[in-house]
Amino acid sequence: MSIWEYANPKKFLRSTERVLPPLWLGSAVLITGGLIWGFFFTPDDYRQGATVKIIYLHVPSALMAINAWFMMLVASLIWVIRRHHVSALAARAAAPVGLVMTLIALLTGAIWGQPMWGTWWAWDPRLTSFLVLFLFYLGYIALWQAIDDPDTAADLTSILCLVGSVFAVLSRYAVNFWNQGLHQGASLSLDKEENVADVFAYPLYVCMAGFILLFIVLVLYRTGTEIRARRMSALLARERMSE
Amino acid sequence: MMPDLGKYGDTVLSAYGVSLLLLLVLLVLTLRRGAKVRAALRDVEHRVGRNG
Amino acid sequence: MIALLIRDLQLAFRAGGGFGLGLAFFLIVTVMVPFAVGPDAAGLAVIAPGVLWLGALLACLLSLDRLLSLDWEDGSLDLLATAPLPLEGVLSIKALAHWLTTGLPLVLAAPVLGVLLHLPAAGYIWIMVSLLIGTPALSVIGTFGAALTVGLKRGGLLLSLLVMPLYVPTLIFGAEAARRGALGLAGETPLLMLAGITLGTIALLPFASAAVLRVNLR
Amino acid sequence: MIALLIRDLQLAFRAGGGFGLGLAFFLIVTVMVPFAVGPDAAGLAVIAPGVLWLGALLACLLSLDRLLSLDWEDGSLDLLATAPLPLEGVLSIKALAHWLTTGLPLVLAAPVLGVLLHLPAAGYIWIMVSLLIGTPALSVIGTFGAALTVGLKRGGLLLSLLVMPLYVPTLIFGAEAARRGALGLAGETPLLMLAGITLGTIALLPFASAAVLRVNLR
Amino acid sequence: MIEVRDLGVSRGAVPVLRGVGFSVSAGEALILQGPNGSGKTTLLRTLAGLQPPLCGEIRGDPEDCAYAAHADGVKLTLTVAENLEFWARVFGVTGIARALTGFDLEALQDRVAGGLSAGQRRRLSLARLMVTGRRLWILDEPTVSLDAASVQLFASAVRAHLRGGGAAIMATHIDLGIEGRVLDLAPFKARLSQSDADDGGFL
Amino acid sequence: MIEVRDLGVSRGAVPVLRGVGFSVSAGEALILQGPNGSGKTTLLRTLAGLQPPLCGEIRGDPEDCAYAAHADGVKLTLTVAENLEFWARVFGVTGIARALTGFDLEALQDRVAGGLSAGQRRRLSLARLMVTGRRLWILDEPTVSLDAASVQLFASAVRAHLRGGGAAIMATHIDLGIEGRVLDLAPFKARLSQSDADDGGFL
Ligand code: HEM
Ligand SMILES: Nc1ncnc2c1ncn2[C@@H]1O[C@H](COP(=O)(O)OP(=O)(O)OP(=O)(O)O)[C@@H](O)[C@H]1O
Ligand SMILES: Nc1ncnc2c1ncn2[C@@H]1O[C@H](COP(=O)(O)OP(=O)(O)OP(=O)(O)O)[C@@H](O)[C@H]1O
Ligand SMILES: [Mg+2]
Ligand SMILES: [Mg+2]
Repeated sequence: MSIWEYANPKKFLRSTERVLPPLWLGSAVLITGGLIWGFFFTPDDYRQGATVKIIYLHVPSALMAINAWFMMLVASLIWVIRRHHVSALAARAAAPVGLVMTLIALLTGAIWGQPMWGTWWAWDPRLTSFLVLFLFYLGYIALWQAIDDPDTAADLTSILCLVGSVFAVLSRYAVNFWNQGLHQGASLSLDKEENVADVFAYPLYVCMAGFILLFIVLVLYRTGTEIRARRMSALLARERMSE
Repeated sequence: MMPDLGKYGDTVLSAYGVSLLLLLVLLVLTLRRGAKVRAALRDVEHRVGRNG
Repeated sequence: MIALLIRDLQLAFRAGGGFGLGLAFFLIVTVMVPFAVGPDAAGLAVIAPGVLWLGALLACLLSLDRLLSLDWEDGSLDLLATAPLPLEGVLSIKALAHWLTTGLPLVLAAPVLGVLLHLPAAGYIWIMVSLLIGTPALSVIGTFGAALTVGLKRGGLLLSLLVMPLYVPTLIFGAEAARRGALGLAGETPLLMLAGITLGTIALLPFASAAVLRVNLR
Repeated sequence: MIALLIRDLQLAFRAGGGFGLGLAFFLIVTVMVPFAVGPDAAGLAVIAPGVLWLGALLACLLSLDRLLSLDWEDGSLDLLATAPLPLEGVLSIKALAHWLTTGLPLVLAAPVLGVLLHLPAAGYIWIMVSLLIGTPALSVIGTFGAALTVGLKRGGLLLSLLVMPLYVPTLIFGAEAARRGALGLAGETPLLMLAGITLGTIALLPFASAAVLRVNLR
Repeated sequence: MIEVRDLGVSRGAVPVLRGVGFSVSAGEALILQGPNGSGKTTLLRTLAGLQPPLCGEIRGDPEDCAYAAHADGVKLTLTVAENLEFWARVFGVTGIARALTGFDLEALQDRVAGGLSAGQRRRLSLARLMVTGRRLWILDEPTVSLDAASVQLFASAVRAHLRGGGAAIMATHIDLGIEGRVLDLAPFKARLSQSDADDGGFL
Repeated sequence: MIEVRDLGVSRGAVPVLRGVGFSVSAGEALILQGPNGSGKTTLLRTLAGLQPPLCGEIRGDPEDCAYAAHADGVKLTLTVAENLEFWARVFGVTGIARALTGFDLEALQDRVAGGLSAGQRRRLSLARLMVTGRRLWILDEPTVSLDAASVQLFASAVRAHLRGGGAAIMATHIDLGIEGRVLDLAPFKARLSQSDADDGGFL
């Protein structure tokens, strides 16, 4: 059976109806489990103290913030090429989730930065490109909301997503260039791998899995909602015609 | 039960608070809109089914 | 009268009504400043109050375009002018609706953006208070500008040009109060001046706006 | 094709056409900056290149609103779409006309405004060159944004919101080149990057703009 | 209800009509005709109080006029009912039911006005007249883009208004099926001005 | 010149017409009629190639159509002659004199279009058709706000176009005085959809 069959709205609704409950359960278990593990049962880091516990929210949300955009990009491509309505609606459904993930990453990062760097915010390339990503989400959502006709909105937003992705990558390089240019904030750069010892890593993996699952569940559920809304307006239109 | 967060208690707790709050808001909005649309669709389907 | 306020708010919140866009513009302008002037934190802190005020002013300015032109284009303004409401009242209500949908959100967002610009801790309360007192004047003055340019197609840029000089006193006193506050100095005097400007414009400018609009409607 | 360019320029120079408004906006924003951030000359000199770039960007942004909407409102765009011109060509020409009437004057005016902001002597040539290379990209990207929002009533603010994030790379490289130049450092690398962005957008973006406009016209 | 004597009107500082005179009393309809550019729109705007007359006088209460211009004055993001309710509240009238039935808009009342066709939108803008409570209707080409059935609706709405003691002045190029005096504006076209006072003395 | 078979058109994802079929050959005129909201505008936009059809086929060269919409497409700050010249150059036609005489615009040719009355502006937008050199005219309510004399001008312009081997499809509510086949769109109204394919399977 081809995956494209799920592009049929009814089929999509029927199959998600079945898989959603276990997914809800799974994401809830993983997230609460991971967070409890991380919050209660891991030691403090020798340098960062208790603040290291923030990592269990910060990293998974940052991960999903980027991947949500990536998913929207793929869905937009599918809409542009094959015009499956469900994929356009899925892109629409994912955007607010991605926005919230970005916001969580930004806020937890800012809160973390206060004790670690002594400032809420620095124009570090990584942080800055996250802010730019946030702006892209805002624009994308605003465009969906501004247009009444669903197909027109799907076409326009998907092209915006494609063009925006190119510019987002460009911005990433530009920002890198910009802040290294004056050699500022180098001491603030995020040190990868080094800090993350195994004790912290395992609960982190659980949380990451939980966030991924949560994203999937939310997008499936919200796509279902969008499909129902479309179906409703289609039915209403048909009712109008038969009058 | 509560682990000792040391001098970073406020920091960690506020980070958890903000994140969970945002997740909760997203969840509530999603579910509420879902329920609303579902109910509205059921109404419309019912009506359309009756009329034609 | 209250019906008009309700309708304007309703229109703003409907799809395409533009609520939140002013806020987003404010955010983006603020974010772009470091891209333009460089990421140095100390340097940003110095200009932060000024940038926030300028950003708020531009966000207000750009939303003025919709204030009367939409009603003009679809003919509602002609109909409102022949309705049993004084034109001064209509314009005051429109300014109020504009402030509620644009100015007030800016006031609330300013501290968040202050963080991005490394605004000194002492400055937060001052920037909020000065914006709270100053933005109503921006809406009222803007309504005057909108009434002046209402007959022109896509007069947005011209409107900006006309209104910006009128915004200068508000900007000076507002930014001065915020700047002094951020430096830990006393900012009461400019704040008082600002309040004076706001009260004065609210009391008097609607009459000028109505007069101008009457001319434009003929 | 050339007829369209001539008509667009003609329209811009006629009364109410908006030529010079972008320039005036640039002027006023620049003049307001000292009011907002304080008149200290040394401080202004540091931010001068950034302010000039930001001002130019905003002036471009605000004039985008007129780029397609006027033609859309009076129905000309429908007629142009059924005329024997490829839509990509029409949009490229419109971007060119926009650059000639908005971008180019900004380039010429920048040094004059540099004086007001105490721009260091070394910076003049750099700000002009970087604007000359960068503003075409602003016009082309802006045309894409205008095509996206053409069907919306008074979509100016939404247009800004959509276009500003796309302007980020151009702004960063442009302002960086100008800033380095003003400090007497070598600004060739960002300038090259800027040129790359400009060429890339000119070559590719009109296709996206045309696709989007076709969707909006149906 | 309204009496006009020796009225002159101008558009963009150019005199368009001169010496227009008529009177309309309760229960009467006046139909303005004239070729394109003869000044119908300009005259109606003057009567509605939107622009001052060039000379002459208008006797009548501008507070008693309801004006329907060429543009619809319909908010595209509000529904049909919301649009009418707003105007009803502005004019202090209660109940939009009569207006909805009068122009056969009940079926459309919950639709957003942006989704109406040209003619449906025009019906909405005419229905607005019925919630103004004003006695004198001033209408500029009211039946543009209406189909035959809708023109009939409009005609009967006007007739009901006249029977109820109202009056109407309307400009049109086509036959509306409403009985009323016809005033052709062609003879009143402003020619070379006789007096110097017209253009601030520049002539 | 154009042949349409089993055409369905939609507006905002809602099917409006279905099963429309006709053909128009050189020298013929087709007049579309139908009540408000029946889909005339939508059909004409589809024929002009501005929106894709929902189903069915259109045989004919979209490069051979000239479309005149409800909006005038007139630049208000250019003069009448400049407006026409622009379109003539876009369509690669030389000479606007015939268009000016055809719609009696010579006297107005140096006036700025913003200073024209509604009907004069309409005449200008119709004159544009004569400088396109296209053979099939697609006209949406062409005579809105024209007076009787201008309607005659328009009718004779269309007749001359037909005699010259052209064709025309127009939507209207009133009698244009042009002989041509009349097609009433009411019977083609899209009803309950039979297939699921309509709305991407949402029904
Ligand atoms: C507002 C500020 C911040 C933002 C926007 C931000 C953003 C990000 C992003 C985008 C990632 C990459 C996630 C991934 O690769 O999947 C990340 C990872 C990380 N961040 Fe932050 N961050 C911020 C502040 C901080 C602070 C203050 C710290 C701690 C001192 C921190 C520590 C980390 C760590 C340890 C990682 C994991 C790196 C890895 O192994 O991938 N972040 N953050
Ligand atoms: N904006 C304007 N500025 C200057 N003159 C104008 C303007 N609009 C119209 N005119 C001129 O004023 C005269 C009267 O115009 P008006 O719109 O009142 O005519 P009308 O009788 O309503 O015509 P129509 O039947 O075509 O609508 C016309 O000769 C016209 O050229
Ligand atoms: N923007 C829109 N979005 C959704 N539906 C629309 C829109 N505009 C029109 N419609 C609907 O599409 C149908 C066809 O409209 P269309 O404009 O083609 O009708 P028409 O025959 O031209 O009518 P009229 O004579 O009133 O101009 C109408 O029922 C209308 O309600
Ligand atoms: Mg008229
Ligand atoms: Mg129509």
